[in-house]
Amino acid sequence: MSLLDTEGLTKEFGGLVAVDDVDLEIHENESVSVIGPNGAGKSTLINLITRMLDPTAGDIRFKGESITGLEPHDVVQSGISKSFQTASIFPDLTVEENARIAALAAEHGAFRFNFLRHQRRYSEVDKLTRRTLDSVGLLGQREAPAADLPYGDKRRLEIGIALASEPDLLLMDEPTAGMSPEETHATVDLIERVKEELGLTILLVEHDMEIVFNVSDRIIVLNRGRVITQGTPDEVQGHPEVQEAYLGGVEL
Amino acid sequence: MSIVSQLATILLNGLQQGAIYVLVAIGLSIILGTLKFVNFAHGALYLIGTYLGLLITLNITISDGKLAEWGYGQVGLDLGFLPALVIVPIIVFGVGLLMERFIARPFYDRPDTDQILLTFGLAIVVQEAFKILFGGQSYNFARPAQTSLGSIELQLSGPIDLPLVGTIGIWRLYVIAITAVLVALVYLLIEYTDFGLVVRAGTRDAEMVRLLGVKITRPYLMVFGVGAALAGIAGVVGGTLYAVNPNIGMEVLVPSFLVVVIGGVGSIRGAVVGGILIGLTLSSLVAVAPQWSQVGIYVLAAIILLARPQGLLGSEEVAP
Amino acid sequence: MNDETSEPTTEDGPSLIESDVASTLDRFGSSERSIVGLTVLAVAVFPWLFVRAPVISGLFRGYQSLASLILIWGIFALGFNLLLGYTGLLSFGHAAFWGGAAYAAGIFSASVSGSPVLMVLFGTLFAVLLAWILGFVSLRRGGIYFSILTLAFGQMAYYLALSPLQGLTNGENGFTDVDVGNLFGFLDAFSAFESIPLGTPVPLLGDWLYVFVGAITVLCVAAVVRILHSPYGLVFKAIRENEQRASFVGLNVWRYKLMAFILSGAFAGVAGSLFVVHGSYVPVESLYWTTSGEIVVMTVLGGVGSMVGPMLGAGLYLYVENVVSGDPAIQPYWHLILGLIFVAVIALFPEGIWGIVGRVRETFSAPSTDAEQGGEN
Amino acid sequence: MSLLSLEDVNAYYGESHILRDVTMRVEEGEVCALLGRNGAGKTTTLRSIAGARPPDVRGGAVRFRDEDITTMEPEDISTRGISLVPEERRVFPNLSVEENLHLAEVVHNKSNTVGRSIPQVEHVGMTTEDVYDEFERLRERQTQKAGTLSGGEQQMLAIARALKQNTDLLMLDEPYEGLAPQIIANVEDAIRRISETGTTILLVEQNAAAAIKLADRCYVVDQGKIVFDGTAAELRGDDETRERYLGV
Amino acid sequence: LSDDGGSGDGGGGGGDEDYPALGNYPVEGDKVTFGFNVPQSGSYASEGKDELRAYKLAVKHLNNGGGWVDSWDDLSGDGVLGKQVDYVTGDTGTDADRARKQASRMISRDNVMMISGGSSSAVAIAVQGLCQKEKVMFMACLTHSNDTTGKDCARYGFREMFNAYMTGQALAPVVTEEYGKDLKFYQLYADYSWGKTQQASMKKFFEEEGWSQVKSVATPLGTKDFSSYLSEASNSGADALFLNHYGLDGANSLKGAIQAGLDQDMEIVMPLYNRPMAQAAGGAIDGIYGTVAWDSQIDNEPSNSFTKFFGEEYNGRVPSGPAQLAYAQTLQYAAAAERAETFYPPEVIKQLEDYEYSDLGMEQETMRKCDHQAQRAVPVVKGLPKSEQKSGKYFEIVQITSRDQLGYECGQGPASKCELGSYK
Ligand SMILES: Nc1ncnc2c1ncn2[C@@H]1O[C@H](COP(=O)(O)OP(=O)(O)OP(=O)(O)O)[C@@H](O)[C@H]1O
Ligand SMILES: Nc1ncnc2c1ncn2[C@@H]1O[C@H](COP(=O)(O)OP(=O)(O)OP(=O)(O)O)[C@@H](O)[C@H]1O
Ligand SMILES: [Mg+2]
Ligand SMILES: [Mg+2]
Repeated sequence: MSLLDTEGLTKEFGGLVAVDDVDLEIHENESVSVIGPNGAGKSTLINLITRMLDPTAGDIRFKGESITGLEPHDVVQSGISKSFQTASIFPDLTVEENARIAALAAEHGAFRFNFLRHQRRYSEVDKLTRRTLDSVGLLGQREAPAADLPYGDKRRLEIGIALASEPDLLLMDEPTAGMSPEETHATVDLIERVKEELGLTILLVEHDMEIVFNVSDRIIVLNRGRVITQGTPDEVQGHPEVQEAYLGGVEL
Repeated sequence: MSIVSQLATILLNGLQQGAIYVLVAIGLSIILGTLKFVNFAHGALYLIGTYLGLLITLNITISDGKLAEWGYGQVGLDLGFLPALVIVPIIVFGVGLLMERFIARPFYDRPDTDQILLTFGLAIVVQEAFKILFGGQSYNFARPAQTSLGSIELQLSGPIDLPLVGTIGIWRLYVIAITAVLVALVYLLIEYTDFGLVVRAGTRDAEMVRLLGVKITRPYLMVFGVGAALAGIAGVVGGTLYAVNPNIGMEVLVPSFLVVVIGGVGSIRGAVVGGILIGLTLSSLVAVAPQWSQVGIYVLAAIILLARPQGLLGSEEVAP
Repeated sequence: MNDETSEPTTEDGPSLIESDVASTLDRFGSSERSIVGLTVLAVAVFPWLFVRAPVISGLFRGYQSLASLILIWGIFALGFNLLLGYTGLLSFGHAAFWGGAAYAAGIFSASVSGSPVLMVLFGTLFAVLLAWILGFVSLRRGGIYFSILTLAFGQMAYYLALSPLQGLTNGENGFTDVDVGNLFGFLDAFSAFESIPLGTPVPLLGDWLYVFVGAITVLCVAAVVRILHSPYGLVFKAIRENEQRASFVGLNVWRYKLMAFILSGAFAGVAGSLFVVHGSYVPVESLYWTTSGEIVVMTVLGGVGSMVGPMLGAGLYLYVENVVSGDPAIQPYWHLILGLIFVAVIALFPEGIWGIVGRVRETFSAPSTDAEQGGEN
Repeated sequence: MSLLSLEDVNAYYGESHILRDVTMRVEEGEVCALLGRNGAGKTTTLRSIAGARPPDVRGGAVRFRDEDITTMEPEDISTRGISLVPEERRVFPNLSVEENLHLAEVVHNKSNTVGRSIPQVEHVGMTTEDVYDEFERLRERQTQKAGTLSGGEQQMLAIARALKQNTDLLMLDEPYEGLAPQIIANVEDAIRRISETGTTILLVEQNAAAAIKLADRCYVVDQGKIVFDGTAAELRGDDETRERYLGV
Repeated sequence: LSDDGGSGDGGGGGGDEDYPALGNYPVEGDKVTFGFNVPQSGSYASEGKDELRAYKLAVKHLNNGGGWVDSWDDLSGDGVLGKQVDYVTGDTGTDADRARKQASRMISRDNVMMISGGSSSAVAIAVQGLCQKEKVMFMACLTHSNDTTGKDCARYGFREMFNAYMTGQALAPVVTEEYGKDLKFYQLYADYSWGKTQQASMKKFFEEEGWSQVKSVATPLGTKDFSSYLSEASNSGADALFLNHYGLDGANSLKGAIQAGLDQDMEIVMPLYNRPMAQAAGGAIDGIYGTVAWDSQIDNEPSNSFTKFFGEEYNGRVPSGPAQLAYAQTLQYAAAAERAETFYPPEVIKQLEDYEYSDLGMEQETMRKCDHQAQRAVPVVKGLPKSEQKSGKYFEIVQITSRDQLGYECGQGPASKCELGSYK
């Protein structure tokens, strides 16, 4: 069954139609990539799903339920989480606390009236925290303040936070931007591994074709807000419009 | 009296009361909107402006306060009012420059709360300093009835009879006029010059502006200076309307902040609208429910913020 | 809130949790107990040292009613710090809760019951309500706007009490009809205590009022420590650090902020009510912005983000205001001096007096300070 | 003489020593590439040249046209004809695209009301029109606030802004980041054309292949040290270096 | 929370033992301490400091003779009841909260037997309440609100100053005499108990004189800009405007009225004056009627001598009304203690209640038992033009309305709300 699907999703900014009547369907345990020229509407699409932006028209359904009415934190609660482009973490908290926050939210929901209960009463939160840190390989540095981590590890922690909130669907907007080829590979491996371990569904936005064609089961091509085509990597790559509008004759 | 003339009166009083707040608020607003610096000491600039104006205009007797004990029981230049109106803004402008250089600049990249705390502390220090020097009591800042500006004779105080409104202090009309002119000037400066552009850019990324070859420090100084000068003039103008004492700084600050928030931070037009709204609320409540006139402005603010958190003319984008 | 805090704190959990996580949490637990223990001790010896101890009290030139007042403001500062120190929200309107609770408790004593306990409960309740309303409006805007709005609505409360509501508050003259009854006078269960008037002196502690205030102080400290060790403690810090991210891990940031505001309002309420029990009079100035200013100064001087700092700040401030300022040589200048010190602290030692102490302590004894650290940051 | 030269430059962030005795030359009119992996010190090098602080440069000298600019203020360095396309775009989010571009020339137009020191630059920057021709996308978005531009559009704007400046040395820090493949192609062309007008270019990249396409000469930096110095052709031939320091 | 004398000194040494310990009684050692609680900062600082001078002078005279002490037979000029008089001071900052804190320090640390002070009704009422609770005497200085000896009266508090009610009574005859019969008047009043009662008594007594009220409007405290209120007033068609404002409000409203030219076609009356107000309003008070606590220009023996020796003590300074009150109240307490032959408060109180005296320069007076309000004469004054004002001289005395034209019966007017509370 489909995990996420949008119907006639549209976002206008003043005159500009950034996302134009988009219908997409994402199935469980699928890795889907969205590609397209700059300004095609990819990030806007992501922001619509996370409810950072209100759609002008159309509907977004997650697990069959419409989420267009929800607050961003409710969306996360329902199982969609986003890993930010520039490492967005809690610098003065320790690595462990960074993960713990997300775990807490996952276990306790958006808000709870428990200000007089000791943290130690929530063992499941600790378990989740440790498991996440383990899977992103930061368990070793858990006492260290997040600010002191090197850039690469920060990015990994960032993804860790996203995972600790136990998502079913993980959205990633250019996760490898500004990474060297090595780092990029490391990250891609990480993503693939956690996908296996946690049975995640992934929606990826990326300009690096190498990654896109490696990780995705399916690719959706956006241009000027519209879906011009979608299909397997090979289908898409061959597609003339894609060549002209996006790849600009770049070979892989 | 007819309902029309009553409305006219309310309008006029409202505008005049709003005017003072507008002058203070615009200073606050441009400093907050462009430099992203929260200046709780802005009231102190108003305070300084008032006392300077008082001392330049008149020669006062100090009945209490250290100055008296130190044998300066009689201070003031007694130059008359117009000189004060010219000299004060210049001096306070200078004070503003110093403030930017030595208070604000070191704090630009500190958290907002630190800025607030610092300037709040500064406000207290200034207020107490004045208390110690001039005593806590109020002084009477009286304008001469006439002054001659070159050949023209200016009627500064005393009542005049207006159609509809009836008798009001002529000075109140001047207040409105002065404010209007100043607001226009500042608006042009900020909105229509490279100067404004550079400052707005600098607040988001000063280093990048410098990498583009612009000496950012001077525009910063300017903004702060201009904001201060406005507060200074407001001080002179307001001082002549009300009794003068060390608390007026804080008293004027709170409503002015409301004006800023109601109008929308960084928006000069917003400050004007906010100021007039508050003025009118005050004057019209007096007519219908005097008891609530003080409370009214806060209720107004609450309502507006519930409806439009970013303020009437504020853009979402300015929000922190 | 008293009964809630007294719920058992220990837990059979650790077996479930991996050992080292447990150890970190044990550190929390132990620090929690040790902090409360230390507080009890401090509260117990303070009045003696301050008022009666042979030589020392002579130096302090302290007196009983000030001792109680210091604890009362300490509670206020403690709650304020919960907001400023841990959630990073700077309110300039806490006078509304302090004063509001004071009026509520005062009017309650005059019209319903003079039982101190009930007065405190009622006052606190009122403060919580007020905090909920003001928070709802002020928290629409973050950062500086929050400070400005709280300042404004604080002033609104003042003008309300001054004029439109003077039928209740007795306006400018302050509420004079306060009528504080006997401690526990209201509970049959405690009928044995029925006859304990608040004035009677108790050796060492001075008087029952102090015992009463002291007990509540300890409860408040315990409550704050617990809050900091509860999920809220972490969430507050997270919000302070990176609000947007906090909401994108699925936390309802706005409601947590509101809770932080209400909680700190509640402590202000407790303190405000005690202030009336202490003085059996409500000055209208208790709603004026200067009161909000004072609590800000106390907390920041003492050192935000720690348990001891704010209380220390409160103590020092009141001491200067009531004892030091009595000296005619200092009297005209003390406000100015305090202002200068405040500015200096902000500019040079943002971590406040206690922060400086902490630094010194760390340089001498590196690791041993854990226990308190747990509670402090 | 070379246009820009670094001699034994040592740069620090606080106490951490980042650049160690970096020595390099950039000749008039050439395209010079500076390569290295994450955290190697590329950005630090550019910031040290541009006078941005941190890092603070202790020891060593940066010379531009034989003038020592090591300790100069960024604005003075900029007006001497060095411009930078920084990492992470750094466009002004609260200004419109137009205003962002206008800022690039504020310092040059005589009637401006801001502090300015007189520029001494040979190569005059593009006009706004030229820039819009380079990036059609930007023309469409002229009045939009830069903060709301898409990632790629912001990158274009950052480059465009630098192209508009009158500059003799154009430094680009990972200019392709977040750009779609066919835009990358455009940017490459643009860089070529600019260098043909005689403007000197210093290009920072992580992707060796991309850099080698344009560069005449290459430097490779690793852990703050220059570990390779030679022509693009030489680097292309030197698989060992590429393996070790660029991970490709 | 009485720390009954710091609990270290319970029942110990010195003093007469014929009475049980109460409040700070018995007095320890050979000194008796008074507490002087006056504004030394804030808007009334100048007034407060003048009071302080008077207090210090009073203490000096009590210990070494001089001034009125020599002419009062009750007083020895060698301390009180054989104990030298010592004093502590506090700064109220005209802030009821601060005032109380200071007072409670004086009581529980410095063991004062009597506190005197005031300068605003809020402060006086707050401190008086505390004193009642702590069983320490309070000799009110400047406080004009009816409540001080009405709703908030206290067994331990005594007021020499007259109140709002009496002001109306004193003014009405004089003002109506001056401006003629059956005028229409418009009132603005500060919206709190003092303003209200002031406004009420003006209405009562001016209407008795045949004037009629057009309208009476409350202005919230701390109003800075009265222009809106004033334009309402000026358009109301009234012939007279009563500004029932005090202190800063008074200065602002009066100034506003003059600037708007209201004085040109309306008669303005300012019920209660004080010096800071006159200074703040400057020339605006010219020719405007009001009342004051006391003025150095009052010409009778006690007044003249007070002006004289105050001036001698403080190089030529002219004492203000509050100064005279401060001096008088301190001596009153001392004399009462001497008559009672003990500091035991209930006995001192009994000596003051219904005490008849005539040595304060306010003609024959009675400190009434039922509400502790002095029945006394009230000076009516008129503001001087700026040109004739000089430091210490702002008004001219129009007349001194004697007490038999003033006041109200026990159980009537403000007194009806007064419950004095217990002696012990
Ligand atoms: N708040 C806004 N107001 C106006 N226009 C906007 C706003 N946000 C985005 N846009 C426009 O919508 C279009 C789509 O933006 P979006 O960020 O989705 O592009 P994108 O596909 O992510 O591009 P890139 O690959 O460069 O990140 C862009 O042209 C952008 O300028
Ligand atoms: N502001 C800073 N404070 C402290 N250390 C820093 C700072 N900026 C960079 N560093 C450190 O300096 C070293 C070099 O950083 P630099 O940004 O120059 O690398 P880079 O070559 O630009 O890497 P990238 O390709 O990721 O941009 C890195 O180890 C980095 O951690
Ligand atoms: Mg994007
Ligand atoms: Mg870099």
